[in-house]
Amino acid sequence: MFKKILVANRGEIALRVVRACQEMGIRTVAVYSEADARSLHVRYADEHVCIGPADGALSYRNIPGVLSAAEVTGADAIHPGYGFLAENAHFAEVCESIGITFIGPASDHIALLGDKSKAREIMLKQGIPVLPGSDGEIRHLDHAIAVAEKLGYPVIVKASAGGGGRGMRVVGLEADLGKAILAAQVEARTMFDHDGVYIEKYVLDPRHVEIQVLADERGHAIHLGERDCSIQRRHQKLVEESPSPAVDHSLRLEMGKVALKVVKTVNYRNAGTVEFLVDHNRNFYFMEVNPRIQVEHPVTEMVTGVDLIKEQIRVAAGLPLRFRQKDVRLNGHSIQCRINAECSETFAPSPGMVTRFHVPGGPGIRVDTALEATGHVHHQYDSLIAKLIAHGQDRDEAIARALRALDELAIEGVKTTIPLHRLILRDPDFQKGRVSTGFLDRFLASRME
Amino acid sequence: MFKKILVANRGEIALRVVRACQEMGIRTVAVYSEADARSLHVRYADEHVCIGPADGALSYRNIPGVLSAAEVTGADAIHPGYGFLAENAHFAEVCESIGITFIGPASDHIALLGDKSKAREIMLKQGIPVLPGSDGEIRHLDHAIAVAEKLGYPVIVKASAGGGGRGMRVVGLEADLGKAILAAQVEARTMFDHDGVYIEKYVLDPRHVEIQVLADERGHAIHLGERDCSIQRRHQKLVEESPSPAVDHSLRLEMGKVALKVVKTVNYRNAGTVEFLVDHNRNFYFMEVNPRIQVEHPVTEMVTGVDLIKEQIRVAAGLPLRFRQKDVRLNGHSIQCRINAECSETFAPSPGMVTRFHVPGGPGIRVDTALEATGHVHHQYDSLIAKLIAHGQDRDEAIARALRALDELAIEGVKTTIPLHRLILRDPDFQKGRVSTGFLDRFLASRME
Amino acid sequence: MNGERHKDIQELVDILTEQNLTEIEVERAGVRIRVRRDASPPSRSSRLPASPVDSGTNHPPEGPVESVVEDSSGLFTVTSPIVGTFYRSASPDADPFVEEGDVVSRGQVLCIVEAMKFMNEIEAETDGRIVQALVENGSTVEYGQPLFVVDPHPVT
Amino acid sequence: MNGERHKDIQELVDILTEQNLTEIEVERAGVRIRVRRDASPPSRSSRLPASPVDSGTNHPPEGPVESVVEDSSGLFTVTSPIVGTFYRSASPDADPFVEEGDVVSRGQVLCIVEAMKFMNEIEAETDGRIVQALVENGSTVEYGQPLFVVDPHPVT
Repeated sequence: MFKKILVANRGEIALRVVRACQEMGIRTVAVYSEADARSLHVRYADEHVCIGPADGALSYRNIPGVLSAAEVTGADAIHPGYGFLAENAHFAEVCESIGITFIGPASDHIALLGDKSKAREIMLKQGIPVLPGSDGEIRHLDHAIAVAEKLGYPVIVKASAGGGGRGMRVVGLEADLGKAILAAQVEARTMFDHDGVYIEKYVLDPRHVEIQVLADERGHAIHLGERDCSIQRRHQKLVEESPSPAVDHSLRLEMGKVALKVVKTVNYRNAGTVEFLVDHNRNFYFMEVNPRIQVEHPVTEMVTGVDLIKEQIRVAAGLPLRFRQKDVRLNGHSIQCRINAECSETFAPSPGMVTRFHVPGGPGIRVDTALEATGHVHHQYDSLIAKLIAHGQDRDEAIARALRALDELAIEGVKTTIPLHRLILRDPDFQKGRVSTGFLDRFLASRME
Repeated sequence: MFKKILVANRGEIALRVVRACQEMGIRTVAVYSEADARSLHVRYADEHVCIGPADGALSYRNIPGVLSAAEVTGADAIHPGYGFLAENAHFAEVCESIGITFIGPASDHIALLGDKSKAREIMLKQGIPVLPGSDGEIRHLDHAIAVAEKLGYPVIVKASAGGGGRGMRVVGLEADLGKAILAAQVEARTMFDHDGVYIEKYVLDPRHVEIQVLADERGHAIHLGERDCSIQRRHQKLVEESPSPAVDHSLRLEMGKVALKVVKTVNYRNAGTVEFLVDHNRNFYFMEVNPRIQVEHPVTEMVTGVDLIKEQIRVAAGLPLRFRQKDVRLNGHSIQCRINAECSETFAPSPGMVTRFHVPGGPGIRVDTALEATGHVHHQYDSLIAKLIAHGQDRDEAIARALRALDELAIEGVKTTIPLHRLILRDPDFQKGRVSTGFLDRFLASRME
Repeated sequence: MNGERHKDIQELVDILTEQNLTEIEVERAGVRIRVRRDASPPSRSSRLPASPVDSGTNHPPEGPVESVVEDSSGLFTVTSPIVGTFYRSASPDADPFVEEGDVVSRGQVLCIVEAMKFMNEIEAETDGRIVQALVENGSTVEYGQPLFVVDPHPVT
Repeated sequence: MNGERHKDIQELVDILTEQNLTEIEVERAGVRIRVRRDASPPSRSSRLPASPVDSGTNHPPEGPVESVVEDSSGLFTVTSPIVGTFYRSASPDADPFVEEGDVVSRGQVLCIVEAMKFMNEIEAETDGRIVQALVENGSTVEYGQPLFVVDPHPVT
């Protein structure tokens, strides 16, 4: 097992990793930017090294800085969390080359899975259900027009290197296709330095359902059920839950089987998420693999009892998985609300000084946050400031507990999405589990009227 | 179901009940003393009524005050929590007589089980294993001497009306017997207004293991496994866990069967706890029934997923239990640390103003507290200010999480037992599960050296 | 700065905290000490009851109250010693025990608070004049709730 | 400001911080001291790392630092732009690049910080005299850690 793990992240996920290490008896090194000098992840870690100024590009994304910190502190592994360097294949490769374990998949897996178009092709060949679309990247407009015509509109143009909703355009008419491709290419070139795009059939109002997988170095892989992340705004998830109200036991078996086939196809290891779209007829389509721990991982932890960060560390250290598929049992239901420092109406970020912070407690409530009674929300970083996770014997109890806890959660000084979460969780359609990726837009539009 | 429940308590248990009611959609009425005007249980409740001054005898134990508050607010049930009026048979009887549901057992059960000597006799007749002892109360010294001689020293003298370690004396020699009986009688008369005592064989260094039971009005009863509460100081529990490291599946089956027999013998209803002593040879002896929810109930909730307060309310409303014995599954392990506002060395109470309060979060951690970032710990009330409950896949993980969370838990302004909890949970004997009711005294003595 | 001064300030800070003040200024023998705190007092939860209590018991809980309180103006407040229903007269048809402006003497019944079917007579604890009756007939009152304002030294 | 006064203020600041105040004013014998803070800085955790870092990287994190910082005394501090190992000379046998008291000119190499096998030469950003060398040879330095104090206007 590792002696010392450097946590190359900040905020709640850095704290999450530090906590897991403490519980495993592994020493931790926090790296931090000058803006985070007093952050909890720094104070809770055994050691801490300042690696740069507030700008994340010069600190948390600063590869030489992170690696120097690992070197001078003698860390033997690095946990990247999510975001920042988590899906940077180059970083993972440098770690491998200097003998520091990158806690995640191998660098070539990150590179492979980062190319969405290529990953889609590989899965297609293996008989994994994917949405009908172009055969690889679009070569020219005529090619695109031909593909789209065959698929039937609407179609979606996607950047091969995209992610998180960036570099995507839905096209309803042939006349708009050229413009959409150009826009997606410009966005992809700017953000991902690669402007290849591909086209897929656009599914109207699907659910976003993803399967959590875990694979060890020996090729043993299991899945831990699904998460329903259909409550999204501009592809940013806001509420996640497990199990999905739309997935029953037989569909779970089927999707789990396909997810494990995806894992096997690329010989994936460590924790990962296989994302699917599920349509109204219970058809599901492979979208992509997220080769990292995800923001919404706690809902899976709550229903399975498995500590995913600890399993990531164990697997990265070469240990075999401790359980088999049949040992995985889903108990009850869990819902996570992402509390962002944003105006709950305009979604404008709301950085600033927190003047009061009271977290709820009691049965079935878990809060993952790096905030304190007095603390700053910095404008340089992601607006996620707390994850409120509720668990109950069933979905109704989980919702009731989440609502009760949202009422108790008090954050003053910055605006938050708490009011919006309250409204969503009280919405009759949400309460009946009738949600899709279009839910939130419709919900917000109906509130504007 | 009830429309409105009055919570006749304060602090964390009042908050616990308010939360359960909110999750069930039941309105709540908080009663409070003047000292608690700004307490969380008051602010979180739908309605609140001041019923007296800080002195608990004039407020939370003030039966006319509590009942007037129920009357003027139109509450149809009262939850007594633990302590204060929870085991007051007269209060339960008055509630019954005026048509307000007392959420707990019937008043005659409280009265019956409050008489420890009589309860012991009844169980003995039903073949429930009890410790050998006197046949009813001691009539005179010669009687006591004869009983003790037959049992063999050491013996323990107990007040029939006693509880919580009051009115008990261990006697090692015949010469000390008379003095011990007198002392126990004086204590019992002062505290319980009844000076009857009885004698039992004294078990050296046993474990305190108790079985949580739930019974509905139709006589259907289940048990929810055991709690090990052997870490005690002067009969005050400090650390509790479930399952017990000393109880395996077969012993659990056996003890559960006996606990349900106890329930059936007195036709008990609602939630209750059957307390046993377990000796080194896995023999177990009935001690008493606690006819109320207990401070340590969360560890049972963590491993069973059952919300005991909600079940109390459901059963009191006449609803049948929702599950059978075979539906009860124990998942993982849970440990609770009672954080008291006391010096962790002298155990002197430490009331005062809390100047900083930071609660831990993350996976497997639950905190039940009515404290806030700024709040008072009042000298008039119990020193319990927070319950830190950890859950893990196994006992080791539960301990590791509890320790991690104890390090994060920050309470400034008053002294707390946090340092002591850290030491106990790091103790090698504790970590191996080798504990008994003598553990803490030996542990404290060894630290004094 | 000497320990004496430190102790002085600590005392002021304690007072500030206990009394929930924002500023104290003390000047003495050429020494002036001012202590200020801007932080708002422990604010109420953002989750105060959404709807006021139907039964009227929901006046917000404030600091402790005494059964009889003298305020800075020299007036006394008679407060309820119990929770119950407040009546200004012995029966629906009867006249109120007292009206505003009435002069009362110690021991005189001012009102009744009914709790658990018991009629509790609330008596004046001092001679004086009723300046104000604070509670409507038939309302619910809590422990410590002000019922009447009494001027013990009325200008006659 | 003399040391005495400084101590006084430090004490006031400590009280301010501890008690989370915004302002303290003390006047005595013609001296008036007022200490004010408009927004309380987030207090440190009571749970600072139990044992200091073995590698010496554990100087407590303070507020932001610039690569070159001018303090109120007119002196400059040269800080490390990267995380790494600090060397005062080009090789173990060589003389230090600079000694305390040396006059240096802008662009002159002051030390090396090795990171990931790269030797990063840290140069003087201004002419001046080395007042103090703050870090031991071979120590680990973090981003922003002060390395040298430089007087840009030495009295010659």
